[in-house]
Amino acid sequence: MNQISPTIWQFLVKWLTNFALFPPEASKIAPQMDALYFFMVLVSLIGLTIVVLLVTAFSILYNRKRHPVAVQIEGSTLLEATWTIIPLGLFLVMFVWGALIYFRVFTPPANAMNIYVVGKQWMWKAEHPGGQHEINALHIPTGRAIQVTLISQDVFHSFSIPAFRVKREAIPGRYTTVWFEATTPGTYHLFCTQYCGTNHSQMTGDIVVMTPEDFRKWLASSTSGASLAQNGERLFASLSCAACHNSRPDARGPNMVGVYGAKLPLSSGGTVTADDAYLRDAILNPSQHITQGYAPIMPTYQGQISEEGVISLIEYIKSLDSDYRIQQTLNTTDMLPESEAPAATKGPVKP
Amino acid sequence: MSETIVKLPDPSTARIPRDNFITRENGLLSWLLTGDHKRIAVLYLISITFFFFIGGALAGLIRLELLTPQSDLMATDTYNKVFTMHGIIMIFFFLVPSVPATLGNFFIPMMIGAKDLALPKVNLLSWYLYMAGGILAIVTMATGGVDTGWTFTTPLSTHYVNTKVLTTGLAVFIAGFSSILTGLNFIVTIHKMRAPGMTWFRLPLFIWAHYAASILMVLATPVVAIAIVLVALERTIGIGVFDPTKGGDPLLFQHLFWFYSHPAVYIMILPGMGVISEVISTFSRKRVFGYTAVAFSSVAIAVFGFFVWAHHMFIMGISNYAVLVFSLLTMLVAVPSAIKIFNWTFTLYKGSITFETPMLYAFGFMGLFTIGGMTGVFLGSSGTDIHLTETYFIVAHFHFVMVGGMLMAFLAGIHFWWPKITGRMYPEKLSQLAAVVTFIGFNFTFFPQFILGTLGMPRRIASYPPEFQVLNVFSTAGATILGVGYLLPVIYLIWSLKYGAIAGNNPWQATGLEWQTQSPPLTENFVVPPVMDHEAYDYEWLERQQQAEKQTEESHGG
Amino acid sequence: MVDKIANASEGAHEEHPTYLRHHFNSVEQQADASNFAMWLFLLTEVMFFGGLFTAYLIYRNWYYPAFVAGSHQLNVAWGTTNTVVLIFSSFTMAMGVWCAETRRRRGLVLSLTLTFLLGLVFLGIKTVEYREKIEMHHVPGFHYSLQSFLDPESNPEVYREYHDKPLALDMARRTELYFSLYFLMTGMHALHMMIGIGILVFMIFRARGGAYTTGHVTFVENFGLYWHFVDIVWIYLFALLYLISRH
Amino acid sequence: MSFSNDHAHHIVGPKVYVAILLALLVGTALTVWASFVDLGFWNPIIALAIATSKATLVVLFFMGVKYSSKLTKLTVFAGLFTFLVLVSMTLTDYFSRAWGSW
Repeated sequence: MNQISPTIWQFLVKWLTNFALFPPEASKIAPQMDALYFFMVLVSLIGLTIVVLLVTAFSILYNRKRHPVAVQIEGSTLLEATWTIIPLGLFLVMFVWGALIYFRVFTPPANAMNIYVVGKQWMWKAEHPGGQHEINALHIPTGRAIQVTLISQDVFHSFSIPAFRVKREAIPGRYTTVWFEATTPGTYHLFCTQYCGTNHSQMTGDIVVMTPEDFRKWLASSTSGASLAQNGERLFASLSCAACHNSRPDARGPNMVGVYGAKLPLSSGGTVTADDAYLRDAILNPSQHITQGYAPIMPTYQGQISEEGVISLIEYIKSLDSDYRIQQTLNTTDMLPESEAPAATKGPVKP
Repeated sequence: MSETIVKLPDPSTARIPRDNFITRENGLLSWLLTGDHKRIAVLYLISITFFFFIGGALAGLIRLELLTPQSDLMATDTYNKVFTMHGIIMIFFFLVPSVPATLGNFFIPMMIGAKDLALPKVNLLSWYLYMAGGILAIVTMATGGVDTGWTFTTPLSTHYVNTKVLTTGLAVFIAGFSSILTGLNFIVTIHKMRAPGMTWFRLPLFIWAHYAASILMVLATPVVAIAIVLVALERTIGIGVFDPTKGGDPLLFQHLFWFYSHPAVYIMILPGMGVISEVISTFSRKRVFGYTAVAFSSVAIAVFGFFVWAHHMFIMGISNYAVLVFSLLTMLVAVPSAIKIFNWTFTLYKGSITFETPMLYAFGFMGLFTIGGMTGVFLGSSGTDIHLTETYFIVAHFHFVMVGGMLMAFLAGIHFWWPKITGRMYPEKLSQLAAVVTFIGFNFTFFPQFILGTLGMPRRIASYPPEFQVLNVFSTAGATILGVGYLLPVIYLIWSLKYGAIAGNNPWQATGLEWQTQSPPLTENFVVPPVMDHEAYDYEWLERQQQAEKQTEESHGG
Repeated sequence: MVDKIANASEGAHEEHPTYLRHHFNSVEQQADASNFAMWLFLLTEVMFFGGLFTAYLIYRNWYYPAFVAGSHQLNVAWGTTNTVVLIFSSFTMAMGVWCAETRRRRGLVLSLTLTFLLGLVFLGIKTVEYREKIEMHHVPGFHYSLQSFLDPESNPEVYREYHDKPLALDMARRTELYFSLYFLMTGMHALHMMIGIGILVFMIFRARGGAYTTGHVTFVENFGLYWHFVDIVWIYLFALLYLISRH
Repeated sequence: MSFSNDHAHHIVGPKVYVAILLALLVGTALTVWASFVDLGFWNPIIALAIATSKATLVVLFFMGVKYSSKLTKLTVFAGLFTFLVLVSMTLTDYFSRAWGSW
């Protein structure tokens, strides 16, 4: 033992104590994913063992010394069929099993708490519904389904939490979602796994999983004062959205109350579910999905609102369950000073 | 294990034939303007080795940087350039042309009994294109490099980096054309230049594999060419096709890119599989088990290979329905590879096996490719792909397939045909050592990366959380062993050019037509144009042939 | 209609013609091989254009109004003329191949010259069309102007015909994608035309010296394949870019 | 001796070429005319159908595939097939994206 250099010894000790074959299972989906993973490892090991054993056995039995003259064998349809059908069957099992898990990871439950995460070179910005804002960190409670709605401001990023076994690309110009339910409190790695430029390596963060109680405390202590919906309301007013989107009989745009999650008839025929992605598109590329009964007069807000702004607006629209709040913003719009007025009357680009 | 099938001519009287493709003409120009497929293959071999060692040196830098958790050896943007150039050089300038352009170029005409490839000038042109692309890539690297990753992902490559995307793209574009021309040439040759009696099912499996790979080269490469053209135009004048702010879809680039780059994986591995079929048959003295199954599995891989590209994009925002379709098709393409592995295994059954270096590499290939292929299924299954993709798991997976598979096959092929190409044997003991060292080094390097990937370590990062260090140290240590394993052959193969034993026509007692002529071959390949009158891998025919030769010799002597 | 050439009537088989390269056994093998190679090359061309067609189909589906409005800016009369020109050039090229096969030197030179001239006419018309686009600022990336789409009446010629409604700003911006693809696809096509015309010049000179009328017609045949392929690409471009959004 | 031989190298005569030329011209006229008639959903389909039949004529006669070997026919088919794989499989993704998630 003494002959081994202390550095190597330390190294080995460190290795043996920290050795892990897979990351901690800290979400509900993790054990399910691991079950499939270990099934595949098992199948691979069996397959590999069969090949290695056969090769070794044949090498011993039929090496030239023992078996100087080869017996010519053309092949065997039965064997060919065996090693076509058995692997195919196993692969199909893996396909179905994998598809089921894929289905689960990307189908959030209806009651999930939604957190927005915006990726940009080179940081993650998380927006909690209550207005809590985090950079390269995400605090979440255990025992609650969390849906993360992702978007990127620039290039592709990938939101990866190995301990939860989830990963989703953050795409420029489009929302993607992933959900998970954390089970074990602790701090876990958050990585950007899609190469995104110079400081890709530094685009990491911490996922802090807390008990629901701690989480409530954390929420209270790190609030920025206004919730996302409140920020959205402010934006709704300052962009004069209510000039058209109100409940007056002569309103030029559809009313926003209760819009979220509703099926909207489109002027081009067909319907669309007003989800986050639709609302975002309706703000930035309004002419692509015109609600039936309205003229395509809404101007685009592309380049005028940041991704966070869009998120706030969506949260605001989500929160609208009565007309009262819209009326409020309408009143504030009416009371705005003259300088802000043109924005309100800008309306259509050219009738 | 001392048993060997090697039969060398009597060293006291043996000599290299005076007239062969190397000695026929002299001077640099006779090489640079040659139309001879064998000379072009040698040119390719030299240039490919050069690019391999550049790519290898870059890999060494990557491993050194990853020795410690911090980004301390080089700045992160340097690191990004290093891994980008490692990928580009290894894929476009080593793996894609490696076996086809060297061994394929040399042996396809010989195996089918032709004098040359159908289009010798095009063949030479494709080497020049390859060199032009390669030199452009190296110059780009020397004058600033590029840091997009070899995948050129938009919009990163179009709007967010200011390194030399255009020249690198041009280099890849040119190399792509070289690859198209090589594939086209092979297809025409295999269709039109076969010797009398050489029917499709008498072709060596090496030819089948190259045929399948060539189809992929011809049909898939143009799509990446247009994708690169679009990236270049997007970058220069902003056409908006891949730009989300202009309504373009950045994922479209990935569709076009992977439409080539997934089949490219098969372009790389299929010729390697062809080599393994030849080697395993020769060193177990047996016809390949299930010849037709192996032949058709090559074609099946080529055809299915076109249907699976989007499995690189499962979590990137393609539709979930598309994920299901592509995941299912991916499972189907895994089957032909399994068929091949089992057929090779059963070729050994009741064979008469010897363990020369090519056979050791072939065994290495089978083990490593099985692991590489199986881990591919992990990534093809949409569920586990979520966790494993974009991590070191995927790095380990494709290195098992590309380095463990393709490179092993390349080395097996180089050793197997070295006596034919040069007329001299390589030193057997040393090369067996090199094969074992390569195998051990390889496993040390890349196996820990599977665990790293499962633990979640992202790919393409210069710094990582400290708990990943131990496995990274293992990997780097293994890489040094692997480096030794790769340097050894270069040394002893060059040594053997002068000092190796004279090989004679057919040192391995192999059945391919290429072995029935002198080594190194004549410029015309055969003195008398061969007629194929037996099946491939017919060792009984070979024996009869040799006995007949012996008798004529004896009768002449008597 | 279809002549089958009997081999007996055409000279002796024993002598190898000078154009038979050493590694081929026979002239047929050589001709077959190069013909097959040409077809394979055309496959790569198909896939090359395939990427562009895919992009076009996707974006047309996404931004239908923008693509309709963009298409209205193209001049169908020019497009139709060009289609007819190209069809005629394909015909003259086919005649050229026939002349070569039946060893009519003057006919070959005439056909090739006509093909060459028709090719030039095509490019000339294309230039006129491009110039129109440049004047209208419809070239993506170079002071691209949305005016014709935000205010269709500003371009009375087009407006008279189609009475386009103005597009909303966000959709109008997507017309840039239409024109990107328009220039990419027609540009790639024109590039192929230019390469073809270059080769035609070379061939006309050689044909005057009787190069292709001695039996070695592979080069003319292969070039014919290339030229017809370029014609086919245009037939589809014409339908996709000019026609399908007309009504 | 040049062309000629076992698998009958056909030479297509001028009469066929003229007939094809006329057919192509008619096709062009037809497709331009059809494009100005409002057929709604059918417009692009008719335009592409006419374009395809024109292209088929060019391939079969001008390019001589009708008289060529099986190999050439197979080659043309392979190109068409891969082209369709590229277009249709890519469009699979784009069209099914509109169906929403699941």
